[in-house]
Amino acid sequence: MTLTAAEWSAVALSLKIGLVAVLCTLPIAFALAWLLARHRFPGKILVDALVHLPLVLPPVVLGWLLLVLFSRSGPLGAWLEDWFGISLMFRWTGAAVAAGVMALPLMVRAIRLSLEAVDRRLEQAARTCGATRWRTYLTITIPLSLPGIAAGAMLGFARSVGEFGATITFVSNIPGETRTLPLAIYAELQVPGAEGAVTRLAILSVLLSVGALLASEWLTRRGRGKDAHVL
Amino acid sequence: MTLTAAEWSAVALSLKIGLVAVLCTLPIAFALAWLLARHRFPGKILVDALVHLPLVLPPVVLGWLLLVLFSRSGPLGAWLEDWFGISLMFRWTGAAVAAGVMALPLMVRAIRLSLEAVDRRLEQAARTCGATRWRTYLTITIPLSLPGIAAGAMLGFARSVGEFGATITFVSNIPGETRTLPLAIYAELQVPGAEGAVTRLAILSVLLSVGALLASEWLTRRGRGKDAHVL
Amino acid sequence: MSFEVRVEKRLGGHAVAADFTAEGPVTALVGPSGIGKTSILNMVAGILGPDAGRIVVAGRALFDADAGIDLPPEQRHAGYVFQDDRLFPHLNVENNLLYGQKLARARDARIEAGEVIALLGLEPLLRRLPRNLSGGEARRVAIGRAMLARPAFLLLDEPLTSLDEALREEMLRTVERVRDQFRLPILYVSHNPEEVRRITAEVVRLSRR
Amino acid sequence: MSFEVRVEKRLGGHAVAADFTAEGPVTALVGPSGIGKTSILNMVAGILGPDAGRIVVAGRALFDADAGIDLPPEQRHAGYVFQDDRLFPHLNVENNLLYGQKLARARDARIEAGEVIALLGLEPLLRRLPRNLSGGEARRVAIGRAMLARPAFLLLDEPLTSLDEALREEMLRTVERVRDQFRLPILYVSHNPEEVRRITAEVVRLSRR
Amino acid sequence: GSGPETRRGPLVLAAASLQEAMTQAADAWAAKGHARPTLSFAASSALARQVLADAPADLFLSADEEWMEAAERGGKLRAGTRRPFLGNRLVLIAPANATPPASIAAALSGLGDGRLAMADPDAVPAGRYGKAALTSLGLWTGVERRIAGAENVRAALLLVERGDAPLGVVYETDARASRRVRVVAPFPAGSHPPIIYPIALLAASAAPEARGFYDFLLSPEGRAIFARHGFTEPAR
Ligand SMILES: Nc1ncnc2c1ncn2[C@@H]1O[C@H](COP(=O)(O)OP(=O)(O)OP(=O)(O)O)[C@@H](O)[C@H]1O
Ligand SMILES: Nc1ncnc2c1ncn2[C@@H]1O[C@H](COP(=O)(O)OP(=O)(O)OP(=O)(O)O)[C@@H](O)[C@H]1O
Ligand SMILES: [Mg+2]
Ligand SMILES: [Mg+2]
Repeated sequence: MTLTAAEWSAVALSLKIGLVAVLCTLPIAFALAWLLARHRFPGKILVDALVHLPLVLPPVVLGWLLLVLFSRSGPLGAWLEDWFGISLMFRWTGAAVAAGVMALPLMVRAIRLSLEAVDRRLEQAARTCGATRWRTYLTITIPLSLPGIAAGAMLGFARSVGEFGATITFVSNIPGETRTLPLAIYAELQVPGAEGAVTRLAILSVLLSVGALLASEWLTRRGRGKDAHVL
Repeated sequence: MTLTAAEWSAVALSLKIGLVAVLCTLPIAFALAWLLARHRFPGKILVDALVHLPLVLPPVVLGWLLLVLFSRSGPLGAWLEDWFGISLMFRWTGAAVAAGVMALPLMVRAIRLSLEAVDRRLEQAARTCGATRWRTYLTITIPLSLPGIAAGAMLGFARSVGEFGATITFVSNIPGETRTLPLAIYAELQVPGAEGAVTRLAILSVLLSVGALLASEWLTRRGRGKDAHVL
Repeated sequence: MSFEVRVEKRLGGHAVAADFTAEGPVTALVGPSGIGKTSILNMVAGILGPDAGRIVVAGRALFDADAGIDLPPEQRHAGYVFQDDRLFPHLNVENNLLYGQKLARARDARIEAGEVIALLGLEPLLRRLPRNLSGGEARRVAIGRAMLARPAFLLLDEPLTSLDEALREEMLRTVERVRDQFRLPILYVSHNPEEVRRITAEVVRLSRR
Repeated sequence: MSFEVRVEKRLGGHAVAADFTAEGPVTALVGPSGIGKTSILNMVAGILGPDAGRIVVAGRALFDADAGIDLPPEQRHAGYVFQDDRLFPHLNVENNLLYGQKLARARDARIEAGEVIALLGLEPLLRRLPRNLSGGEARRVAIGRAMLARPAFLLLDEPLTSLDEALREEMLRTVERVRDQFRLPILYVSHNPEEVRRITAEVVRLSRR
Repeated sequence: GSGPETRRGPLVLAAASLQEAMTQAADAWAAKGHARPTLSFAASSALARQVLADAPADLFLSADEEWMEAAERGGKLRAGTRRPFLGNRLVLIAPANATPPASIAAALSGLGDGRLAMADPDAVPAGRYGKAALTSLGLWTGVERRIAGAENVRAALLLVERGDAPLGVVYETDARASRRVRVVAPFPAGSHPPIIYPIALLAASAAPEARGFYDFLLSPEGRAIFARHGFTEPAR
């Protein structure tokens, strides 16, 4: 299977956007998961609901919300523009933001499940051994929740690779900049008789995520291994 | 906020389709999670990849695949028609199938994470107490993986409520039959200046899933409670 | 002949082996830490598969590599007090205690739930979850669960750990009663020579070769 | 004055309370199962907050409800052998043993890793994960980890459980050495009167009121 | 409301851009005492695929000829019922509050680093017409790299409404429906292939009044409803 330049570009973009989205969302997702797993506070159910929002709302609505927030006249967009000279509109960075937002609920849930399964008594043991709260997170909590972190990263990456509605609504379909695999597939789907091209692109998507799957399995297995001080 | 009849119908449909999708997918998701968590077999990575497919592929492609499979002339559609006289085309049942398929990867992952965290030694203890393999699943494994089952059901329900692309592609956008909240939102988005109606519908989606969130929290808490023989 | 155990098992780099035949009702299994006592109990209970050998308890073959016999744990009817308790964390004390009893087809109700609960002083704890128990309380629940599973024989892995003097005495007397009254075969692991001396004269000593 | 403990704590429906001042290096804490020995050790270690009271160890106030003192566990410098081991499941034996040592700013290296490992016979196990250890092996790692955390005092909750006679003797001698040579204050929970008698004359007996 | 099972109206699959006009037409038909047609709006591509998969529907209104052609080739249309139904015009739009440029060429040359919003020029019908028009006007190479390809015309309209794109290419019907955009200039009719919305009865059609509704839509009364929304007579 040889790829056209346009197909290559879509694959490379999907990979780049998926990786950036997952890596940037991971700390946020961990912080939220930790907040939800470990703390009780007024309005917790609201935070929880907010985290699920991107799952519940149709992607197009999410894309529209992002557009409203990040367009030059939007509150966040104006701020980004004024302070950092950054604009997400029509840029691959905007696509990464869309993908990250869509991946967030999946990542938070997976990490939260693992965090809730961590035996708090082991953290207490670490504290009595002299580890500060932070040190305990780094050396005990995070390694023990590695299965959830890996699963979350995997789900998030897969979701990013499949993300369509929010992306096209937020940053449009610009070849080489925001035309990821799903957007390329969409374009092909609009034309009768392009089923062959659609199939090729779909197979590329699947291959990308099989790669991610293997990486996450490897990560989980390594985490269970002998010398797993992750940091 | 008073709702129009059309809005009510979309809410009721979304709720019905979400519940049916989650309830019917749950046993399949559990079986797959169990297979992936507890067994090694050749082709495991393939099964794993297949489970992730609905996440990775753009929903429209999934919808098209479902259309091809379940149309009257399609392999599964012909079989359902011949043997059971059932057709999913343009029916709410088809929308539930689409929602279930899209929810599957999320449910499998969450359940799998919890299953992998279950201490196998407790299952051994149950066996020595006289519980058969099946009895052990019912009384030990399933209750102990309840957090993952609840989280999976929650994620799956939220995903069902937000499902758009696969649904409209597979079963069209038929008021009262397949026009769920996201499809109703899509319809409103076709009308310039209907942001108000879109917002109302989006809020309804969010309320639906906050309900589901509360239900799943309750289920998890109950599972940790005192008398949690679930079956 | 209560126990006939001849097994071999490789665990990691380590080899566990035993070969003994015990006549009396109670057989003590002693030996240095890490020699394989728990592994042998696990093999008798059916949750660890021997590489080779034969296990017969009270005339019933539970495992025989040559004859292809390997009964699943639930058909071996062991009452096993695990070294690490293994209480079911989602069930309260009462449901932990009754877990095995509920499952056994009323084979024989020689050991009564009420009696065991009273003996172990567990009444005030029946509604508690295992995570809220002290070490000795959890130990007592583990003992109670094993006794109430209507066992055909008992596997006790250092059963008196974490118990105070009074409870220890009570438990020893109970083991003696089970030994004398019901004549259930008992395989008893302990590091306490005094305990062993009191309960049986039949001691199997495992040692490194 | 090694320990000054005056605490109260409600746990579920149960109230744990203690009030004692100990002079000697080793203080034994005894009492029936479920009376609150482990809870008191947890309060001294700083992982369970007393409702009221005051805890002073070797002249250092770790907790004082009235003065608003409540040092976090990592600043209390306890060497705590938990009743239930609590080994870190993702770290091998070596990293479990060195976990505390790595964290302590070389306060004093009186207790050497090599020495502890040899004493506890852990060399062959250094690369093992906790889940592959026998009960007694895990116990030894827990003891080693506490001793190597460069503790200012020791909390030992039935430390000799699951150890065979020879290891028990070895460990008792080690405790005696720590007592005599390093003069670390030790709070020692045990159900074995003989063990207690050998190690100290200063016994705090908790009982139900 | 819809009638009982026995009086079920026809099921109409219609391109999403026809939604408002089509809904009014269905209302008008129902007002005459007929069972109200059930309307399903989606992208023409999705609807055509459903037609090709033997969907149990009665009428198909596509936003372009290609998908209708595909349905006909698949044998899914009732013979002789495929008709060009509506036409439309392509216009260049700008936000209502922007200063009006003189012409299409002037507007596009002032684009700067702004974006020209239009439906995907390689895929979506409106985008393909737009690309053809810009090409024949000799403007395409100048703006090719400034295109923001939207999912559909309405999404392109949204970008201009919000001012995120200073210019957009949409159908006249869309431009008229929004108060927040202003037409800079229409594209000359000859600059792109004629815009045609075809209609056809489906071979699978079983609803008794499908033919009646089809005839109503094609009647002067029916066409008048669509004309009020800016649709034109299709070019022959
Ligand atoms: N999964 C495993 N992999 C490798 N080695 C194992 C595994 N399980 C147990 N072992 C080793 O097998 C040996 C026997 O373990 P076992 O638990 O049977 O000892 P034990 O006699 O019960 O000791 P103790 O008195 O300390 O409880 C030990 O050396 C232990 O480290
Ligand atoms: N989280 C909890 N909720 C309710 N009760 C608790 C909780 N934790 C401990 N307890 C109770 O507090 C009491 C003291 O427990 P603790 O573990 O301190 O006892 P102990 O003296 O160490 O007993 P043992 O010798 O059996 O280990 C016990 O009755 C126990 O059931
Ligand atoms: Mg053992
Ligand atoms: Mg205790």
